[in-house]
Amino acid sequence: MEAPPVTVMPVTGGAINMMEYLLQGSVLDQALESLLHRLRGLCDNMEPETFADHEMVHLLKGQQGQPFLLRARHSLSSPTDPWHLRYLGQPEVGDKSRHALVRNCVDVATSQSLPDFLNEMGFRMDHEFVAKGHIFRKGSMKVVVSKLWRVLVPGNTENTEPLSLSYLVELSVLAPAGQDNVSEDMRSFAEQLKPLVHLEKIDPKKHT
Amino acid sequence: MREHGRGQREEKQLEAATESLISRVAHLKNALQSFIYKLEHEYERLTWPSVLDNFALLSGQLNTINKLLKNEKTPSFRNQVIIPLLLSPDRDEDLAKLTEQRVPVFSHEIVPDHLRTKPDPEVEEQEKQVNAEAARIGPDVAQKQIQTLNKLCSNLLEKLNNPREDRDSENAAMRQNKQSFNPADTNALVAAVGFGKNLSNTMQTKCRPPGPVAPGHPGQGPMMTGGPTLQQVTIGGTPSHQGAIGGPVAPQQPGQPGKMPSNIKTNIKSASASMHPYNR
Amino acid sequence: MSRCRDGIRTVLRRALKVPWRFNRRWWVRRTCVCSVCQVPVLEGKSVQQTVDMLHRQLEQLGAMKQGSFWVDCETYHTTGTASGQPSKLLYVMHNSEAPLSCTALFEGGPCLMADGNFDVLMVKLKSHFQNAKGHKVESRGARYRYCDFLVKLGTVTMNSSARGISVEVEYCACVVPGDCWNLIKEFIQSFLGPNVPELPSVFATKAEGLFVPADAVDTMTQYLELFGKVRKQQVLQGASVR
Amino acid sequence: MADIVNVGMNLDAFSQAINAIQALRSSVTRVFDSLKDGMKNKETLEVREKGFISEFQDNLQAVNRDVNELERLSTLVGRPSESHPLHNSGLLSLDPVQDKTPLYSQLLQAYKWSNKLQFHAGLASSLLNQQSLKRSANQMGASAKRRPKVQPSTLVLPPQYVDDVISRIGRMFPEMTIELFRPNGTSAVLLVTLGKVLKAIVVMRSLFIDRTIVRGFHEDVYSEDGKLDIWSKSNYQVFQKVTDHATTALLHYQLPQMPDVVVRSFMTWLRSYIKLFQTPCQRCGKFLQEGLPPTWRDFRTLEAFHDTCRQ
Repeated sequence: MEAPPVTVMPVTGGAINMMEYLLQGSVLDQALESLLHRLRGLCDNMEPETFADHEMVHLLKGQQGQPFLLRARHSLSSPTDPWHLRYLGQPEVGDKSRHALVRNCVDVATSQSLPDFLNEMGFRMDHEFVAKGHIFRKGSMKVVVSKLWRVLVPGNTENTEPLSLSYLVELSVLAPAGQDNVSEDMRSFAEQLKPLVHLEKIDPKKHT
Repeated sequence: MREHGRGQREEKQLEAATESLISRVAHLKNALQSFIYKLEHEYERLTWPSVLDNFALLSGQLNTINKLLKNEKTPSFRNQVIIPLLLSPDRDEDLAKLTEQRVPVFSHEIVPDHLRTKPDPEVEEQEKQVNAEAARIGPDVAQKQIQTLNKLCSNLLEKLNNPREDRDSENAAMRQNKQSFNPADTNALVAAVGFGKNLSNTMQTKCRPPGPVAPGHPGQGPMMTGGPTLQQVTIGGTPSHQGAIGGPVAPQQPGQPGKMPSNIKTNIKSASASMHPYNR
Repeated sequence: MSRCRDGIRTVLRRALKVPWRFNRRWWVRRTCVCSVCQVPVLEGKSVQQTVDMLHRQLEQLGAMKQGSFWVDCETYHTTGTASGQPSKLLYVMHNSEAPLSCTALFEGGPCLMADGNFDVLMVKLKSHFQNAKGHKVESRGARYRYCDFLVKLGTVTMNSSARGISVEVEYCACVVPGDCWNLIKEFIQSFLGPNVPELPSVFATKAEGLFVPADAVDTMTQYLELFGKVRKQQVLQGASVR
Repeated sequence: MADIVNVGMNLDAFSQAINAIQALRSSVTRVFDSLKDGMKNKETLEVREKGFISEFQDNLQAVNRDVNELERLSTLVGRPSESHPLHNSGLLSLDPVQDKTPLYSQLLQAYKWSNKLQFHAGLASSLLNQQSLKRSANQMGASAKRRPKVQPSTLVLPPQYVDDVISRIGRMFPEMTIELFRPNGTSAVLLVTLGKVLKAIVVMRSLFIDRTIVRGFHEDVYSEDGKLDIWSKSNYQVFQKVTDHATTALLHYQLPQMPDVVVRSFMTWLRSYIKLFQTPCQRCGKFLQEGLPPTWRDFRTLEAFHDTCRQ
């Protein structure tokens, strides 16, 4: 378990050390139906939930040249819903004993003034995209199958084109730091999706 | 004396046969009991193989009993006569104990059921009818009917078996030929959500994953006239998505300049922004 | 290279720890008109004595005490902004009326209502926004109800020394400041005497005018103004609260 | 006393008459029985018809005979005496065991109540017909002049007509939005939003206003299952008070013959709450009294008063 940072301030609400455990993969458009079918069978019985979200990634550049990155997301299908602001920490991929990528994660629900506010804080939008797809849950696990769309004209979420002919598949769990046993569950769940999808621990660094 | 001796020997044989029959039947009973218990109480954990095992055990025991009865040394039970000597409406503790409390009284009511050697008269009548029916049909007709039934059964079996083969072959084909995912797409998508590769308005590395090419960019390749042809070659030649090899990326324009004016502007900006975290 | 280039991945739409469906209107929880003002400490009296006197006045009026309240405000200032940019102050405020939410504001700038995780985010952001610990101001005190009015009488403290008295009057039945301001004024008069505050500038300066519904941010803005005044003020002699 | 003796002398005749009635009943039953059974199965159709008709005639004759007998006996029994105010039921008072069967006293009581009710109903109806516009006005004095009875037909107006009336009223007041719901059958429920001040739920029966409840502008009018919540009261004392006054207004504005006028005048009155928080009391000149703004609106002048400041 990580030692808490030295300068811990009294925090009035929220949990400090939440970690996101993540496995990623993709599925071709023509195999989407089979995957959804399988997920409907495997996951908790809930009404099928779809979403259409617009995500904007904001950067804050400091003097040390260490930009700080925040993600602001909002639903296109229900515009009155709160916005979702997310911070993601550095991923820990090196540890072979873990079956999933692990990283720090802070989720904040905010009012709709978020873009203006981030701008005032000094953040600038770096890129944006639209994600449309399906959400499934199994216990504390969450499976998101989504198609990514490139935004052609900045800010106009109507004018988009698909990024590829595949859907992104992500399996994630949010847990307090140190609960590595969740990655076991995730692995066994990922096994059940083979050979349709191979969910893996992907280090994004490798693809730059 | 000799007569007597033979009678004694027969009696002994009968006794021994009865003893062994009783013990075999007791075994069978125990096996049945335990099986029923399992079915009733452990059905959640009971696997099909273990059910089959139980059946095998039962049939084995039944077989031994049959063998025992057919054995030469076993006197014919059929020739033995049992006569109820005393019927009583009172409870007989010994009897109850012997029968595990199943038959507490040896009375008029139950004796006809327990000592019966023939089926009910109605059942007998029915059996007679069936036998008569069977006799009425000649052996040829019966043979024909048997054949028809066999044919039907084999047809049905074939029909049931075939789809399974089809399905199996289908699955196998899918496993071998049709991939349901594309690893290159996975990488492209992860890179896109991770740091906006191929998405951003400021970064135009425009390198495409080797997978399916997204529609909407017809202006790639031969349509290019003049302009940054060198980059064009790089794009075409780069086998993977590793487009940005070293240094801030120079503006690469896959489409005709007139087609995507917005991209040009942002490209220039990105070229100057050497601070950008995503460009080495 | 940078921490963000390492595998920052898309925001999963709703992380499981955040409520699966946010309450659609959680930040517009109450939309009543409210006025926050500072009450001068009486001549020759301490802060505590003045507060006690106000308590008596309210109780005489027939107001019922209903628990307590607190409002606090943390100050952050930007570090390492690019040269030429003035250092900005970011305030993060909490209110016991909405204990799971927080309000982040720039003075005169945009504001954001967020849930409690925003505090955690500010910890993560400490390399860019530093918490000015000495500037934490809070107001704590009793909460009174009188008919549809809600009165919160608080002692404003900074660095554990009492700096003044805040009075918040809320008229819960009405949402439009322009409608009920005179009514609120008359009510404040009835226990504060003649020194009645003017219409809060939050309402007066609203671009949409006086007749748009008030919201929770308006209350926090007023507290922020009050805290700002208190911060500049000298420590009152012999008025520290123990 | 003479009556009783008289009755006693006719007792024989009574028992005979009762017997005759029984005979008549059975003969009538026979008629219908034979009709029900229809024609008997005889050799030819003619024989069958003949047999049936003769049987039917016989039966009818028997009935005729019994009726004659009964008539004869009824003259013997004589008319019931009319000297007692309660006619024959007066005989109940002769029952010696009063304690066990207090029928007679109960009967008298019932008559008394019935008479009273009729008397009061008559008075009320004449008063109401005279004062049809103002039900709570306290002018007394009965008048013999009667108006034609109000037809209950106004209760069954077509929903389309109700919609029309409501939308016309909605157009009259721009600061008022009226939404019409029909959650159960044809009865309408109106959700009236008045500026940014209040919301009123008005439950209608046809065009009659049945019930109204007023809540704050920012209070929920829908219950958790998404239905219009017509029961729970407002959380705020001001609107509880306004609800009370609105209910009073419902009773005040009454004109059964012209229900649409009633709805219109009620809405006009309700509209005067647009300045609920802005108008000081017309009597004391203050905004607040007991922590409440002037919640009363005069029915005619629509002036604002505190509840305690009106007459």
